[in-house]
Amino acid sequence: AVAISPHEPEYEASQHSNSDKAPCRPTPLSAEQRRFLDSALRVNQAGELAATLIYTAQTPQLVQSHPQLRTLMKHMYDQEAGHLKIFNELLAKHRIRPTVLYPVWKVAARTLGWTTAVMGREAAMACTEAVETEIGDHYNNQVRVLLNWARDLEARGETVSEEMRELLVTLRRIRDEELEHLDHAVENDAKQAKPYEILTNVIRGGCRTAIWISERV
Amino acid sequence: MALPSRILRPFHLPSHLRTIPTCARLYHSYDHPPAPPYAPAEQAILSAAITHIPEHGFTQTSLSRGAQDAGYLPVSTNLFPSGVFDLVLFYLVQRRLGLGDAIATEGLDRVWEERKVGVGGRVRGLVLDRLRMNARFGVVGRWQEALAIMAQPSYIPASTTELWRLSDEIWFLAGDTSVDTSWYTKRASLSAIYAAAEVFQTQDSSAEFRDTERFLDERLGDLRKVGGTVGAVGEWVGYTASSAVNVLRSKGVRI
Amino acid sequence: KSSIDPTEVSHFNALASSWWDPHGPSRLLHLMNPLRHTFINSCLKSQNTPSPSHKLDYLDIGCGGGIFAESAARLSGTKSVTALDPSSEVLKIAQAHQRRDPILMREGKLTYKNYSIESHPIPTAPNNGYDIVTIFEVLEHVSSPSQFLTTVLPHVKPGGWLILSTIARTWTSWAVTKVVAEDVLGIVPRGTHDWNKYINERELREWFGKREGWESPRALGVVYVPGLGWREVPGSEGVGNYFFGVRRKIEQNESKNESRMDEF
Amino acid sequence: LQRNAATPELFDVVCVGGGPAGLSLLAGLRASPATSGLKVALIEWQDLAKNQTHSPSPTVYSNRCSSLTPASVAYLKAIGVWNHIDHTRVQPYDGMQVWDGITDSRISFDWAETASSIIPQQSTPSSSTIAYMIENINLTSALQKHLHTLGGTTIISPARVEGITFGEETPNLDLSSWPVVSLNNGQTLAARLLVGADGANSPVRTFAGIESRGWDYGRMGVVATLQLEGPGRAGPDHKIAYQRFLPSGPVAMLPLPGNMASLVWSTLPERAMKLKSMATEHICAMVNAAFRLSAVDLTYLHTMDGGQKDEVEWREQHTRFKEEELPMKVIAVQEGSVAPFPLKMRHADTYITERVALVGDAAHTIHPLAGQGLNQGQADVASLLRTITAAVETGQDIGSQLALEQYNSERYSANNALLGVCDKLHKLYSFDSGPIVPLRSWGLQAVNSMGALKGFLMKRAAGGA
Amino acid sequence: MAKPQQNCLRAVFRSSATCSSWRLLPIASYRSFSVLNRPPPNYEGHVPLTRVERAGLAFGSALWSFFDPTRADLIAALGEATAQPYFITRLRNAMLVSPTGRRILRDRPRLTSQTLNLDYLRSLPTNTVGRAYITWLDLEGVSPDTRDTVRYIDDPECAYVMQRYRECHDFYHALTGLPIMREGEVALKAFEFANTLLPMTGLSIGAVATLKRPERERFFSVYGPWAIRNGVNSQEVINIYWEEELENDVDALRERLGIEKPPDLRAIRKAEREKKKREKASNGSL
Amino acid sequence: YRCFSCSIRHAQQQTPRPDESPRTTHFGFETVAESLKQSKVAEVFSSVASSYDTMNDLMSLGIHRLWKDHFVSSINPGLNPLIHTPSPSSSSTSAPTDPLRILDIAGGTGDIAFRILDYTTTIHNDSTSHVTVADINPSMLSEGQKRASKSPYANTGRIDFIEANAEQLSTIPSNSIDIYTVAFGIRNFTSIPTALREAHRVLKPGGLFACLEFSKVQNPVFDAVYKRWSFGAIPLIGQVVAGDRDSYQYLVESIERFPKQEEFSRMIGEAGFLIPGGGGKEGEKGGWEDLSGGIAAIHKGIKPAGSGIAAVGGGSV
Repeated sequence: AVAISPHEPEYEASQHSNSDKAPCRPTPLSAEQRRFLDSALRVNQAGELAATLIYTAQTPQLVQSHPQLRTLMKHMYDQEAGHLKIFNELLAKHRIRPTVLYPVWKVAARTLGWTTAVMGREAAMACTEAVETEIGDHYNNQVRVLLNWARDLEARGETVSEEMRELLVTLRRIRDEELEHLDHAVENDAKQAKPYEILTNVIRGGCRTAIWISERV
Repeated sequence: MALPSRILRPFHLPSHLRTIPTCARLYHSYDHPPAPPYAPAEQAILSAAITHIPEHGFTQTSLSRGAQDAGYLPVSTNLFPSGVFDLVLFYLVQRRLGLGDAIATEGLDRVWEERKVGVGGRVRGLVLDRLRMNARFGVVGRWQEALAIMAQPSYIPASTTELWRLSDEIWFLAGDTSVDTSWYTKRASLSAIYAAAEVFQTQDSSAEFRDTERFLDERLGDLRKVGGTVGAVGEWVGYTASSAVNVLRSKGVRI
Repeated sequence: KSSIDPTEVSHFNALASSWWDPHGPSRLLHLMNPLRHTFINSCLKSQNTPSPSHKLDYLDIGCGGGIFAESAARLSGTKSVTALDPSSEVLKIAQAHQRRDPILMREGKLTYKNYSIESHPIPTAPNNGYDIVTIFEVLEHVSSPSQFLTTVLPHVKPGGWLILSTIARTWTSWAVTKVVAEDVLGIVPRGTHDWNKYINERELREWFGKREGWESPRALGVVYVPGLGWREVPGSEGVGNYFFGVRRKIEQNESKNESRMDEF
Repeated sequence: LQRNAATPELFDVVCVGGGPAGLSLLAGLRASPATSGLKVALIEWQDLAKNQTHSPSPTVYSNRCSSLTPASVAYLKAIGVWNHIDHTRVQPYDGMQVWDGITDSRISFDWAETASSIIPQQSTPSSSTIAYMIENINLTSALQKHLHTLGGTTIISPARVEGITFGEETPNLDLSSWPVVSLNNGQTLAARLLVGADGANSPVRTFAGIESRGWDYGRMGVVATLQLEGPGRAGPDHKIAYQRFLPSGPVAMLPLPGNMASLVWSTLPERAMKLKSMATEHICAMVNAAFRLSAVDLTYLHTMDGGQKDEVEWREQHTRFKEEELPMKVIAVQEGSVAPFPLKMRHADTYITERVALVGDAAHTIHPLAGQGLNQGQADVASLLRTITAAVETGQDIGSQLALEQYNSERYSANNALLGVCDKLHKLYSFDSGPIVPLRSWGLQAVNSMGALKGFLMKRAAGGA
Repeated sequence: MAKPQQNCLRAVFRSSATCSSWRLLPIASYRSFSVLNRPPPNYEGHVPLTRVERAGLAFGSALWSFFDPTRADLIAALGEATAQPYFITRLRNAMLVSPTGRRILRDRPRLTSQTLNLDYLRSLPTNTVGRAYITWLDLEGVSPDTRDTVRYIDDPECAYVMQRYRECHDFYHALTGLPIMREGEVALKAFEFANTLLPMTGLSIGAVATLKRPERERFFSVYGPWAIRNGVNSQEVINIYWEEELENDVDALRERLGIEKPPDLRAIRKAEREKKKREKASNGSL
Repeated sequence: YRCFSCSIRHAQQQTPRPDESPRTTHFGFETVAESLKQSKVAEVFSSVASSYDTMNDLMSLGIHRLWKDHFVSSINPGLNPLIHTPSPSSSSTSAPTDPLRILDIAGGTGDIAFRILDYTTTIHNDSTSHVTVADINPSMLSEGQKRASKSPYANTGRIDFIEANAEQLSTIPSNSIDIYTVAFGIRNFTSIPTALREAHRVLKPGGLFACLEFSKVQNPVFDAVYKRWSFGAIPLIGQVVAGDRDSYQYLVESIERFPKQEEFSRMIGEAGFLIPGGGGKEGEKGGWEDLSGGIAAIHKGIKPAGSGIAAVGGGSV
């Protein structure tokens, strides 16, 4: 399960050079598009919250037995906290409802972080690897959908709105940082975790169900 | 998957209620402004009908008078599936959307900036503005009729959703950017407080609704107190839990 | 025939990476280390020579990650420490860890040798042996202890001390070290100890009794209490872990000792 | 090891912060033979030399005082600092009166009386002191003098810590786990053990990535040096400390030599500011009122723009209180000694990480109602000293977590308990109505009447909780 | 207990008298304070009571005054007996909170015919407080000196507060315009209870049971709600410095305090009586 | 073709040759030439005219009476003279005091017409409003006239019967009708869009088009049960009670062929009417009201005032 899904979707949006075309008034988003954006950003916020809490729960245990890990954990935590801040701002700006299960994800993330940390350094890194793969795929799908929209808009001759373009760029950057975490985890021998197969599959399954639920609730 | 969802369909709202004109509650986009909630004809008839409310109240008469003013026939009021409730809902939606304009016109943003009014103060100001709108449109005397209409079982979901949207609008305009569980508790409590204040206003006879204002301040005070206590208890529990864990760690327990 | 037991060496290599992790598998050794020094001090104090001002030379046999060797080198009363361990992997860890402390990097303070005691050069004159020779948690891993001890004895300077710590071969030690420590709690990695190689304190005392030139054997039992760490329990030598110290007599005719070798 | 700008100078112990805790640790290290071999350094941003030449006039007392428990004094004697202290400015007291401002239920500690009734074989009455009032400056200058006599400490002051990073790994020396402190005067010091004694928001704690949890009480502590009308109710040699619990917070009067006394009044922020801005005669009236009048009157007095003095006189005629159980009247306030400071409770998650240890305010900040802030710091230092000595004697690396574990396990739970007790006392006494008020008064009354329990409490307090 | 003995005891006891409401009497001295050796009075005419005596006084005076409401002294005793642990101190604290209240406590003015120049009051313009007070006194034929002195409240200041409340009672009549007949009195007592929370005013609302049916209906429909609403929302009436308000206009004062004037009870009753008379006359003539 | 049923069987036996005449429409499950449909429908109704009510009772177990009552009350016809005094500000074309002109299409037996009249007189005590009942089938009309003569409105001149085809209401001037109702008739029209356009023509601006018609049952389980009932039992009862199985067979089939709710609502919109309740914009469904889970449905449309642009009347928002 090591093959990381292709970073760049096959179609790279043509650089938005056609700003010279008369920027006609962008048509209102269809209800379908708004529903997708609404649930996508809500899920992303929940995911980033979980990621930050996993790292907070893991750090004390790991740092106590492996002091040299402190700088890495801090770096990864700061990046995740940055993502959470971005999504919090987006949710507030676009008046999107946060997930109702907010406290549930907080408890779940902390427990996951703590249990994997107790199981040792490798298990914690394996947990990070599993979570980051899942989140990486999730962001990829979102970026792909947005690219399709952008392509359709350009096909219809309308300019892609600033908002949409910004979202695309942010999602891409965050996805790359998540995959960078993935590489860090693998470097710190996430693969040597004892029950590697079971652990990663359980965690990835857990992430998928969490994402599925958060999209709906 | 198709069969079960189709089986469930009949249990949802009667079809005509689903068409309650709403600005979609989802992703609020700035570059793609949402479509206006009401069709032009409905807009004309309903806004004309509002001018008759002080005289005829929330009744079919106001509606048909409004239709006539808008160049339609009394019978055109069939355009509104739930009849008078649509008028009530239209009034609520217009006032909610009107709040944003009120800030722009009165330059409230600047005023708040200068006086460095916090989010709590802005919420209070917006709630009072909204309550004064009821007075400005001469609806206060008639509002108990509207409450009766809204209390009918089949209209309760629609009216509570509208109340929730109003509280969300107020929190948004007041600049509240919290997006965690407090997002829900804030809107729920503000909805309750606003509804209570509005009911209080219907029987408030004091000049410029001074009593309603005092009532609102008391309720907001209660909310702050309760919020403070809950926050303090939560903070204390969190601290105690983490200090227990720290003590165990200091004793060498590997947690 | 070298006294190295191949299975033992590979076992300690696996342990190497987490040797200095405070909460790792070798935490128990780290916690026991201070008690070793107190025992050594009590032995030194029990005799007037060597005098307290005299700087001591240490020889640590089977030093593993260098837990005892480093601590001995840091002591103010130490001139030099030589530490031997057959496992190259764990010695690399020891040398890597040595570089973390400037005191240990001083000239001649602490030297690691990657071979066993057999290949360590026997001192030419009795007086340039080592003041203190330590064998901690080694005896129970050696295939034939008496043969091993005979090779160690010449390295002790007359008046110097041979200090060792091992585990008594009793029911309680079997229950504690094998069942509880290895299987149940897993604080000690499985396969570390082999119960049959445990040596009782009485056997050691007899063995040294028969040897000429060795006097005033001293022993002290220690017990590990989870949560509180190791505790000295005088008189518990027969139960589990214990320290054993014996001193080499200062005599005119030292040569007599080498000839007598016997097996037991 | 020659030292150029690049390679930092190596130290065994680098202590950041020259407060009572830091100085006492270094004095302890230099004093005890086992650790005298360690190379130690002290970094302090204030100019320590200035304190050394501090020679106060007998009637002027600093408003920053603390009460030292017998345990702390024993420790200071052990490291030989006690005789450097200017004993004429230290005031032991052996009586304490604590009462509830709403119901006036009272508990009084008098060592001589309780000692004789419970523990007959109690040692000589001379150890009947509950605590010693001492100015912080007196303690720190004594510590400095002692450090100076012991020598061997590199004191760098005034110097500010610019940043703390990890050392680098060179082929023959791996300092990657050693914290390197770089100062504003360009000096860099590598510490085998970096001790953070640098106050509540400690840069060392932030470097170590240790979080400090707790909350602000929303109260301000006002300290002041007061002159009373007399040496004390039971004469100059039996001084008594007074503490009254008001809903806005406890007000305490701690005796200083002669007619002087030190005030610690925890109150609401706006009241603290009001108090600071009052004329001295009104401050005296307010302090007298704080010990005598009812909470309602006090609230009103704080709203008045002036004329507190005669208002207090009038209200005193109509309030019933027993003068002999209260502190003597305040007649003057030492110029410029009225100073408010915010009260908060903080506790670090742990006191140690690899090569870092926290002591004193850097590790915990406590509500002053029990006056245990300084004592906790000294107890931390005593425990850390024991830990370092044990490590040195058994040749361990004093910076390793294994060596420092003993300090953390000894002090963390004890400090946590004391922080909890003071916090709960503060919360318990912040009610001014409702069922809790009679309950707590009954409880206080019960404890006061049970000699044994009171004796136990006093020994715990004296023994340095 | 002869007077001289009281004086010498007073010095001893003063130092350990405990009066503040929450204070638990120091256990040692409690046992000694019993009916036999009563501690010295704290002020002129003070009679310290044990709890049992206080309960007995309260119960007895309540019962008796119910059956014979004219006994004003019993009502006064009931007031003092029940006010002690919490209520009078609450009222005193309410005065301590407001500046005018503190001025009253400091000056301790008394409202008697000597202190008030009744003739001057009569010369005041009609709608002033003083004039309303004096016309009301003349109308009811009552004089300001008929108030009893306070005896059973321990704290001297609290005693003065009770005395002040008692003397201002007539001003409350003037302020609210409620007549002295039983219905008016009950309505005013309801207003005072809502405002000062003294138990005696609360208990005397019980007298509404003795009213006739139309009066009772009128109380529960008009005057009761008016009393509660105004009593709670308006400022503490105990804090009015009546001596300084004499010249002010009654309505302006009422406005300042936030009290609505109740419907004029006397007019209603007069109208009712004529109606009844006319009815009797009409069916009589049939 | 004397008996109607044999003609159908004859048609079915013919192999369904692609009919060369260009315009065909459906007749039940058959496709027939448009011109032929009208005569066939006329035949069906003439044979069932007498037992029309029994037929409807059977088709809907008697609920159709409730549907019709609900239909009329939801339209809420009638101008209460007290309330509707002419308001000077209104710029409506017809002065409100003119009597309400109501056209009931395919209402042969006058079911809807009498209910409307009862409603206007009792609820709004408006005794001036006038109902014109139009139907293509003379026998249904005569049945209606028989009933009208017995009803209280016999000689009040408030009801008259005309024979007209819904797709060419030549006798009715444009913009003259306030309310255009059609109950259970529209599914028999040959071309629904033309009927709708005709309705749009005759209605005054702001006039109301209201249609009550059998429709598609929403809940699939309920739908399955209802289909078995309508295809199995009804023709059988028709045979037993009215002795005419084929007419009932046609009626049941025509229900099945009638466009579903969303589609019919869209057709009304396309005919130029305003659809109540958001008009299906924004992907929101709306514009009709299901009765008894969708067995029947009420569709409404308002003719926009002015030339399609909503005349801005009344106070601005």
